Amino acid sequence: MTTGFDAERIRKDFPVLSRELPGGRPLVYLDSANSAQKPTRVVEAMREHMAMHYSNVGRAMHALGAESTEAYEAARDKIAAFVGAPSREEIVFTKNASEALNLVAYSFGNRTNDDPRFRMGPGDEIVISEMEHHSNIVPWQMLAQRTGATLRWFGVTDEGRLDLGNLEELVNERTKIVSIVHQSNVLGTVNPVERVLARVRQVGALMMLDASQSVPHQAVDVAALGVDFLAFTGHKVVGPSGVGVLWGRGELLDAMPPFLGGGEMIEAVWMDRSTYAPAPHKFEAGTPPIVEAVGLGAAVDYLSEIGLDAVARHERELTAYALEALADVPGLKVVGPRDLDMRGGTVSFTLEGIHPHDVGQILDDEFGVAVRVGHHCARPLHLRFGIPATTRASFYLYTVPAEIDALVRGLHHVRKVFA
Amino acid sequence: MTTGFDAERIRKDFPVLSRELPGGRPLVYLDSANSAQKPTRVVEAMREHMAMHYSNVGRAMHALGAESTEAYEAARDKIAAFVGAPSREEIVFTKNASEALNLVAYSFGNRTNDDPRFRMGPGDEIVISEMEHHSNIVPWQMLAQRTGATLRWFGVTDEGRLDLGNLEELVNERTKIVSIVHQSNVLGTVNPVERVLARVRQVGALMMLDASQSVPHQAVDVAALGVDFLAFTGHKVVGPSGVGVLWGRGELLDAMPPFLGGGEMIEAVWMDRSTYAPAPHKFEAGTPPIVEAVGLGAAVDYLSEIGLDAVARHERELTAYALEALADVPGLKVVGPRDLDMRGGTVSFTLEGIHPHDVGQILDDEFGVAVRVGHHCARPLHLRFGIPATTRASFYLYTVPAEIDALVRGLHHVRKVFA
Amino acid sequence: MIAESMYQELILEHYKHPQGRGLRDPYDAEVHHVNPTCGDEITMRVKLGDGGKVEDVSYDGQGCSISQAAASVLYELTEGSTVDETLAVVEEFTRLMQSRGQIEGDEEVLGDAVAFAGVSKYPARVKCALLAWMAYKDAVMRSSK
Amino acid sequence: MIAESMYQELILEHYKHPQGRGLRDPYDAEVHHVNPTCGDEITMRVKLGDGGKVEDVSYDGQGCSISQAAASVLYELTEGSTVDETLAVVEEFTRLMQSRGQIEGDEEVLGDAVAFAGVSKYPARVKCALLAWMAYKDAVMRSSK
Ligand SMILES: Cc1ncc(COP(=O)(O)O)c(C=O)c1O
Ligand SMILES: Cc1ncc(COP(=O)(O)O)c(C=O)c1O
Repeated sequence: MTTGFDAERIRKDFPVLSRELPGGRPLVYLDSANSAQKPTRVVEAMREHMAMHYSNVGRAMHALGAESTEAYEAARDKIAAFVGAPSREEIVFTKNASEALNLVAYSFGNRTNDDPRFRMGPGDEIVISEMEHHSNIVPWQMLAQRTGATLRWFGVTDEGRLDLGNLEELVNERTKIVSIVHQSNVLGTVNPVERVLARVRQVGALMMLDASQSVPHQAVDVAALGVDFLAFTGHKVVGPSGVGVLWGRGELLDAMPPFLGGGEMIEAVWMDRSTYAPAPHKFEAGTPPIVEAVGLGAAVDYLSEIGLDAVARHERELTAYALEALADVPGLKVVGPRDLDMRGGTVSFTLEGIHPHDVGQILDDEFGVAVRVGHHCARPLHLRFGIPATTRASFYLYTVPAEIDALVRGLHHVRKVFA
Repeated sequence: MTTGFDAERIRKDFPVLSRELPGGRPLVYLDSANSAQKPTRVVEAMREHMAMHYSNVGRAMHALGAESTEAYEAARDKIAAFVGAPSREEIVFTKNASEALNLVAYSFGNRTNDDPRFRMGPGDEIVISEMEHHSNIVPWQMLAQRTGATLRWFGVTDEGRLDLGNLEELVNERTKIVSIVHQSNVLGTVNPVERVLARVRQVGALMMLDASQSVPHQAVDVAALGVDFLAFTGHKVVGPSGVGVLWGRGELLDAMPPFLGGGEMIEAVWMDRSTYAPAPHKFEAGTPPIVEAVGLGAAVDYLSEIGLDAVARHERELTAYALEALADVPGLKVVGPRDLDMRGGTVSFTLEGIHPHDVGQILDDEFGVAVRVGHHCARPLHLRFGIPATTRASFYLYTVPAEIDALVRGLHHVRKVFA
Repeated sequence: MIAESMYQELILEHYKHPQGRGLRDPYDAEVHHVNPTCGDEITMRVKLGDGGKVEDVSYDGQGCSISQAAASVLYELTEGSTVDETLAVVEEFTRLMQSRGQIEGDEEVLGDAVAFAGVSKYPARVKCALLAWMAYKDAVMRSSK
Repeated sequence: MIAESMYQELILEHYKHPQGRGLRDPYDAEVHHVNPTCGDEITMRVKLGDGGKVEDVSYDGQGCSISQAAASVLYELTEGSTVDETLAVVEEFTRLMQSRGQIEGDEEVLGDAVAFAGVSKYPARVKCALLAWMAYKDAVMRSSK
């Protein structure tokens, strides 16, 4: 199989991919949905900034301060362009996607804020889905508990699709916000944003997308999507850890109360009260992830040059190849869509009678194949399918078919061990 | 003047210090209280980890996952040892000091938690001081506004010391928490923790220290200090941006509600409820600042090898030298202690008739001297002294007396320009 | 080829043919332990007799070969022993598991459980091996005899 | 020696000898603007007359040489002008300030204010230069004549 995409050349940009693991094993990294590897360009951008141009941003007026501020704010420009944000002021740097989701959740039911869109109390409803990552479940559970609001959720069909059967009933006049995942980190399913959004607009609620697994793998344009908030995380888009992004509509960011208080998010402070800076700074308390934003900027530059459409095509071919190859492993059952329609390059499965932990351990120990095993921070989804855990293989721009072959070989061996 | 400390050798560890600024200016970096420069060791530890050992932590069971988890958790061990934490489980990685302060503030008045120590409502009092950084003011203001509690504060004396004149009245039976800065980022003042803490214990309140400016400059031992919470930030201890630390007493961390919800902070999740992991993970939602923690670990290793006591001695000599040299500049007035007793190497001042912005700009443009000008995120303190802004020079282990000479020369020139 | 040290034949045997599995009456205490990071679960019942004898340990659970085999090995070790004897074994087993591959474990004390020595090199799996053993310790504590 | 381009003699002159400073009556609108990042403040009053004339601009404030000199230069430019004329100057001045040193500014339109061209290279100082000018624009908007 050839994907018409020079993944071999791309692999050279990621030094770890040519590493040998202890015991002389090669590295077969099929865990990019967990976190992506970093190209040299990102690593070097950070190294260079830290070694030669570093200083705090915003508050410093000297030469290094100007260099650092310019690099940090230039990263904001790059991210804004990358996700099609109408304004750079709509890009808030957080520490990860989880903080972005919590930031929005904490905006509701704050008694110091009287914007009706962000009121939350008994009788109000929050809608998520059964296929959410814990980071898009727990913040809303905590919000419901703090405010007395009701948390509700979309079910998931046997095929691993969002169950929209009760859309009209579920999203109703009481709904304040709907927050769902754009692409599932377990099933690979890409959700039909448009259909849900149409209903959200009918009832006058807000809509947030957890795009942690879509922004790395397809061209995402927030304006075209039309939602109100979108979160993603740096480390999954070949960027560094320690940085995430919240995009929000400007008028909503303006209407929201601040979340974390501190330096840089204020306009003026007296002992007994403060006024706040306009977004995005209102939501960036304290020293931001400066070097990390610079790294993230380099990451989206890198991805943009290759082109997200090309990445998506490559992953689609890999997924087709993988679904076919895995179908040949006896006892293997894919959890999630088995066709390529509206799905990304993440394939989770069970192997009859063998616990995923044992699968993962043997794949790693004997073949250097790195997959993720467990519930992948989506325990409710696994409960839905009545399984405690799955084994997940996930692909990215640097994945090659030979790695899928190695996975399949490994799985055959695993079956032998436990026969 | 010689400090008996090989700062020249240390300077070689910081590549930026031998950089030439545009226009051929040398760099005279006197802005370490804002953010410290990074030694090669830190930069390289991060580069090496990102390029060759990176993966997500905790959840991954493969070889890279084990390497990354081990490096991340080893950083926790290093930080715990560095600040004398009785247990590594008491070290929570945050994104910066501001998040650590907000985390504690958000623990109060959460209606899902019924521990009486963290109840907060009308009639309850929070005590801070007039010399706090905005990051130790705004979170408490927001808490008071959310809960109806009262925010109160220690005054500051004309000499720039904490005014303990009304300690008994200010800290009383209604007080739930006292949160003050250990070393002021403007005045350089080191506060008498023991005296305040004794009163805090009498009334059964909790005490938090903002140690953002002390941990970089003196040996800090949380057990010896005896407080309940302590926050500091990575980028000021020659570590990277994007990581901070909250230390808290184990039993308090256990009693606190979670702050950010998401992956990694849970024990088990159902759609309608969750149970949470024990601290520190309870407070580390989502993918943590992995590479940043690794960098911070390298930073405290570096500082420990040099020795914080040696660093403190060096800074003390620099401060003595600076206070004397600055006294010769006509019209210059130091804001803060003019003696060396209980003060660190941060010297803020005004220059009669000349706005700090103009001072800073000319120092930078003509001499490459990087100082900070403005209110340094401590506007209330400046209001207290009736000044809108100051110029601040701050020293660190890599500062040499010649840099203070350059500052003084620069100040004489500034006076000439505005004569 | 590192795995061989972990998936010992004896562990695979216990996994494929677990001893004493299934919840039985009567019992003095029942506990349910979960390893939240991987979802492994165990329900364990303990029935103590006179003179500190362990009369029955019964369990049910789901999880990986390590966690399930560990329960089976534990069952065999408790058969016909006293509480004090078994707690000494639990202690030695815990020490072995937390050794990060640094110690071999005392076969005199551990018996078959020494086969888990290889697991201690894998921090992520140590909890699997300990799940049943910690549940047992907990259950014994709660059986106030 | 970069500073020379910023601290023009003319700017220093206006700073040392501000024109039109001090708040005066009568006025149609008064605004108070603050630059939160540096604490520079300005209070500005505007009195408009018939035919769109600017009758008086009075101000008081504190801040750096750039912000104070900018207010003084603004005062001079508004003397005897119409609202429309001055707003055109404000627009050109804003354009110059946001140019990051890329344009020189139209001296025909700007008059003395062209001396601030060097400031545009310093993003942190652009707000200082604009403070009084933005306050003026705001005050004019509020004087609904
Ligand atoms: C005394 C003090 N507290 C808190 C902070 C906030 O630290 P950070 O900006 O890293 O959150 C700082 C530094 O800016 C500080 O000097
Ligand atoms: C779908 C989804 N949402 C949210 C997250 C959380 O991202 P982070 O851990 O960077 O906060 C992840 C990744 O872990 C994810 O896959």
